[in-house]
Amino acid sequence: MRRIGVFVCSCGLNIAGRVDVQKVTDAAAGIPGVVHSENYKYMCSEPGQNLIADAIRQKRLDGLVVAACSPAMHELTFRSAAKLAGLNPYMVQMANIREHCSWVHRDEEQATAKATDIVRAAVEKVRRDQPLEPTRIPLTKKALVIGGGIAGMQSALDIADAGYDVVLVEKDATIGGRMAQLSETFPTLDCASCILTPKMAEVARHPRIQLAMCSRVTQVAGYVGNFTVQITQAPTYVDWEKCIGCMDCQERCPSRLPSEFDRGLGKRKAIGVDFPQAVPNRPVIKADHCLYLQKGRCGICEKICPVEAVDFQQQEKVWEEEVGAIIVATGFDVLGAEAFAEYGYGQYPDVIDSLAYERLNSSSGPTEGVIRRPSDGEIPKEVVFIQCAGSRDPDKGKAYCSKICCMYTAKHATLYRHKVPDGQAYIFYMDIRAGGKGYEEFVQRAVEQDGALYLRGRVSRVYEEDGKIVVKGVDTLAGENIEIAADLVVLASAVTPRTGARELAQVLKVPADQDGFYNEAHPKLRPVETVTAGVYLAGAVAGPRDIPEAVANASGAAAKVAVLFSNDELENEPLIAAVDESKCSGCLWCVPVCPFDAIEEKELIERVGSKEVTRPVATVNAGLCQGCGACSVACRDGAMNLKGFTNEQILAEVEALCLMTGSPE
Amino acid sequence: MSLKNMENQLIAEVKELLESGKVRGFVGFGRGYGMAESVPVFITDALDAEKLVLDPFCGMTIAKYVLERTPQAVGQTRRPLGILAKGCDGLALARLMRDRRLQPDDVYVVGFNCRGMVDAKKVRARLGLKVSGARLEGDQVHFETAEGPVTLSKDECLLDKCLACENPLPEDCQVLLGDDQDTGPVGHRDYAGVANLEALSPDERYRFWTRQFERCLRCFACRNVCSACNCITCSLEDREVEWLGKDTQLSEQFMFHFTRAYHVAGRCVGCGECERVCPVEIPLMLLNEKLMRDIRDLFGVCDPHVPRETEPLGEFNPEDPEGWREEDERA
Amino acid sequence: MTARESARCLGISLEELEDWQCCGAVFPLATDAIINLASPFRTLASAHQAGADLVTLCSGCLNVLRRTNKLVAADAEIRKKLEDFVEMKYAGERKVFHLLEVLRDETGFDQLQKKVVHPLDDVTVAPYYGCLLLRPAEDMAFDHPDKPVIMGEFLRALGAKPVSYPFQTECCGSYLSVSSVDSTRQAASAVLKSAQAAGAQWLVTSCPTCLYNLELAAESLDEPPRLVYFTQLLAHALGVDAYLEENGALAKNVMPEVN
Amino acid sequence: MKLSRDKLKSSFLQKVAEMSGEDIASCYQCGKCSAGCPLEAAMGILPHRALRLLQLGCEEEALNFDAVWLCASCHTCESRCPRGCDLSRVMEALRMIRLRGGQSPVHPQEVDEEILQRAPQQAIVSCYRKNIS
Repeated sequence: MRRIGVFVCSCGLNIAGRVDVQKVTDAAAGIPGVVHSENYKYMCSEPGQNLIADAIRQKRLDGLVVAACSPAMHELTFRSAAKLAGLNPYMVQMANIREHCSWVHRDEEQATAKATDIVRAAVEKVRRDQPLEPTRIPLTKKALVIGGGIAGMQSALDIADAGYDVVLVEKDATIGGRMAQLSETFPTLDCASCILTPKMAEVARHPRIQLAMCSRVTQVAGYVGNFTVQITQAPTYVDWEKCIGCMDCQERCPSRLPSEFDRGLGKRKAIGVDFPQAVPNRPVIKADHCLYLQKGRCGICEKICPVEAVDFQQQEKVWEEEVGAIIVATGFDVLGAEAFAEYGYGQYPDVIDSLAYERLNSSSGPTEGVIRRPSDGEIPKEVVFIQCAGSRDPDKGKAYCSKICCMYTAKHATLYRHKVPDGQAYIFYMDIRAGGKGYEEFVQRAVEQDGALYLRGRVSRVYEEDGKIVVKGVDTLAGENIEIAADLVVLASAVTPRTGARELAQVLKVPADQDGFYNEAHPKLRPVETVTAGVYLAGAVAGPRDIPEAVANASGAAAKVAVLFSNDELENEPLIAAVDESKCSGCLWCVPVCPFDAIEEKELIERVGSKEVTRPVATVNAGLCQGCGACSVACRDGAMNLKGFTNEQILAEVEALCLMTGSPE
Repeated sequence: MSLKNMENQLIAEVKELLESGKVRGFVGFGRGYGMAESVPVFITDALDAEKLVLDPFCGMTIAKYVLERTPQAVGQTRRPLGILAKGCDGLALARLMRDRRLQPDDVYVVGFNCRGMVDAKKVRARLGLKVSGARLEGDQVHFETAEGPVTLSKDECLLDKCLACENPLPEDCQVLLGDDQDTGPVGHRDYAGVANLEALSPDERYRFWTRQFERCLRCFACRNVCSACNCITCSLEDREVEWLGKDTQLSEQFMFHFTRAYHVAGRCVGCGECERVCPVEIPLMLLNEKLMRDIRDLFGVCDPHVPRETEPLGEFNPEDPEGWREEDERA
Repeated sequence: MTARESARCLGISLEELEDWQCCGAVFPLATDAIINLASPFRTLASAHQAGADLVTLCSGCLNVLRRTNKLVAADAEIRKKLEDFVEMKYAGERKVFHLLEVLRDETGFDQLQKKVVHPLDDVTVAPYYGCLLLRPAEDMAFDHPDKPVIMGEFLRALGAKPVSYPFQTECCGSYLSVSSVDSTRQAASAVLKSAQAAGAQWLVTSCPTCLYNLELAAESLDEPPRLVYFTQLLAHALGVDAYLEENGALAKNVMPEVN
Repeated sequence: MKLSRDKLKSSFLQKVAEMSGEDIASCYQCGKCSAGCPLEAAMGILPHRALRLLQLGCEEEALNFDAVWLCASCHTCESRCPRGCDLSRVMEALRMIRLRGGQSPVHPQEVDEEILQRAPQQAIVSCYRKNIS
């Protein structure tokens, strides 16, 4: 017979305000098998935990029910306390009388009765709990970082500096990501390149970082500590081993195309780099625009290359890497503002998005840092910035706030005034969200010192008239409609996940929200983890982030990886599914319902009469199983059970609840 | 081709199969105790092939008989067992294979294009006569009775499952008897019973099912005959976990029938055997059809009774929205 | 008249609905103003009885009928009330088209082009959509609410040169021309000026109220674009107007001369 | 202006919400409706103010908001609104409440004869429907 202790927490007034904790404690004492029952104001506090430890020792308890909050909150706390006192941590059961009871009920008598029933059910479960031991699995101390922007680079550097190898996969030909496109950064206005390019160089020469450029992660198998990752590298048509980066090829290439890096404002060559500071400083051929690859003519680059590095025959390359942890840092895109025809984006060349404006500002950009409008190269004297272009717009755009636009728009207006002192910047805004350190001051400086005129309201129409871009908006503070004949209009388009982020989420088995941003394991307490163990998030993949946040995030994720790698073996959560092979009929309906691909078929050899026969049964991969229980629900013959939550235990709980002895008449 | 001709072809075929050792045995129908009744037979001797019959009374779905005689079950070498299969047997065999209780080479299927089978109960009720034989012709069935020939329309005398049958020809047969002309559906599943049931108020429905389940003897015949109920150990007889109490309280009766229905939900092939074998005539197909229709409507599966590789209730899809979407709630 | 003859010329058979009545001119926006739906409902139900879909030549009618049709199909409660009131059964079975849609989807603008006998040789025409054809976009599903193309394509088929100008989807002031002439004049002038600035010689519309409002505004402008109804252009291009003239049709139907 | 719970939960607000079918609280006063309104100049007060007055529970002010008579139901506001709120329906609700209360800005006998002669039927019918109870 189990010796069970019940510990009822008042949680200050959180529970005691609605539930008569003493009554619950007394009722618990009467349940068969309960040899100890007490309550305390804060069971999770140190004195509270000591009460539990003392009781375990003195009363030789071998099962605990802690009637308190949600297991998500403190199950780990009480398991650790039990373990310290010598009890198997899996002999602890939380009875959630806070979220499930005191917080959602008004009537004290009924709430008390319900709390008692919840405790009774938990006792019945603990009575059937079995001590569980974690299994141990080896791990590969090498990390994969997906995305070579500022977040990915930071993660890679931190992990590499901690002494572990990193594979950094980047889809483009250079690392640097979005930040490489920026001119200056808020709120300090230091130049993005000045702080980014040294980091890029550091990543490139770090002996523990292996770069996989022009590459994508196409398959992921395995589980935390033991992932097998397939990487697919697109052909660059240049042998980077041979190439010395002289860029003669770029110089001589006759084919030009709009530069994606410059948001279409400038041109690039069919062979070459995105920008002069690219890392690695190696050219690629854009196959769609290469005269040789398209029409079989030209081939100048091949002829003039001093080291014969051009290789038109190069093929896609696919290889596998074994890694123990994965950090996703795929960053963001901006919403195609074409959805907002009223802003004239795509229709008028002088309506551009904010990334394009960054390129206009950049000294390595198409105008070498002079603000010129795209249509005729004139210096614009009246510039209108439209914030929330697609953000906070559930009807046609995105419901969420893109978070970074308020700040970069203030920066844009400031930089504009610095470069065009006699120009005027107008900013249509909804609310200014400047919550970071020095942010509010920065916005105020844009208003007071740099003369940005903030207009509180949205723009409804943008159209061309007499060579000007007419912007019709409103200033709701004045209660007046506003019309501005502008030279340039800049849209702060909504931040969205990178194209392809959803597909990658499926490959990684990480859930994403409706907008395609990846979900954190817990939005507050586990912001850089995902529900898939061993997969971490850094930067804008989980939502709009500015640079300091993305970097902090990236270091956080790297720290999680370093902690993981500090173990020589991994302890596996024992609360996983297990198959009773004698009952398993081998239908394997559990396989397709498993979100983690943790169930496989195995051949079971059995004796029937005098003969040996084989039959298929299910088997659970302990490394992959996350204990979600979907398989045990799909299993008709009851062969699949989740340890710690067996069918028998759950039925016992249900039965205890059905008695409803705690209920008032 | 008439059933009589197919019967001759069947006998010749089975004789050859057994003589050549291609099959270990054969499951088909033989003459029953009364004249208008054919019962399953299992033969292993080529000489017994003559005992096989194929007439309008071979309505039972016999696929599950194979299960107890698979190589796994009897510990024998992998030599297939022959079976005579109508459309519903074909679906039942597919069910067993999808549930991996049967390998394709465990069976040797002799199929035929079934144009519907006679419901002996309906005939008795309608004619009240001793029927000695029957012949299908178009939409009609001609009976030989002690008082001379009588003709009924198919609607009046076929099994319910045949009137709802859209898959009369078994797929994946090794041999097909007759020629496969006129392979269109015999009937159509219109879920009329489900609609009637849904027209009742929740209270009326509760009373209806109470009246039905009260009668249950918990004989398990419905489970035993069902090709979708094919677990090695039935969870309802689990000794460690008492899913189902042994007493005959109404709540336990409900528990039994709901569990049965949910365990076959999305997997029922609509053969109607459960209802046919029920000694107290509980309309179990009504429950099965309700779930079938819901699966059809909720998951957009047009033929929920046909086993398929990925089943709507047996799949994890990361695209599934978390929680309910507004549209779902409205629908 | 112009439309019917043009349609005949294109092989579309249009039948005038017997005993037709006004659609009510505006779609009632208050959720409880069901009575105002009775008249469009009756029109739709009559068309259903006659076994035909409805074609309108007017943006306003299209707006009212199409929205009523959608509402009736979607809202059983309102449908029941209307059915009881009008004593006709109708559940949104029929479709409501604008003639432009019929020309685009049934005839095809390329086929229309082949039938043109008097091409509007390179006259620059400003298509004017206004509100009712396009908005609310979800109900009307007529064309892109901000970047519509159908009239431009129509004009091109007739040999004209459509001009693009920012005010093509702005409101002309609508029925305010009866109660508040000045505000209409202002709104309609903005449209005309915008078309004028884009170099339009003519401006084409598909709504009588728009036409009227624009005519009012044109009075106070120097050399405003000529205002025409789209069916007039159609009839002229197809050479139907000569026929109409012979049959003593109204002078109003006849095309203005090109400047 | 004094605010109170009673004011913010009045039956009048309920009525406007029901008649318009729109969620008044969804408006965050970005003014995009006003910025695009083709008749805003004639209205004098920007139309988004109507929603604000309702959010503040100002029954009297909302019912004196004469810009409602100048709304042409052109739905430009609706097509621009990021919150999917149809201001023209709210305008109609306010208009209907006033019409049903016996107010009418237009009197058939006072309409200019010349307008009645020239204007198309459609315009006249529409105007009467919107402005006469």
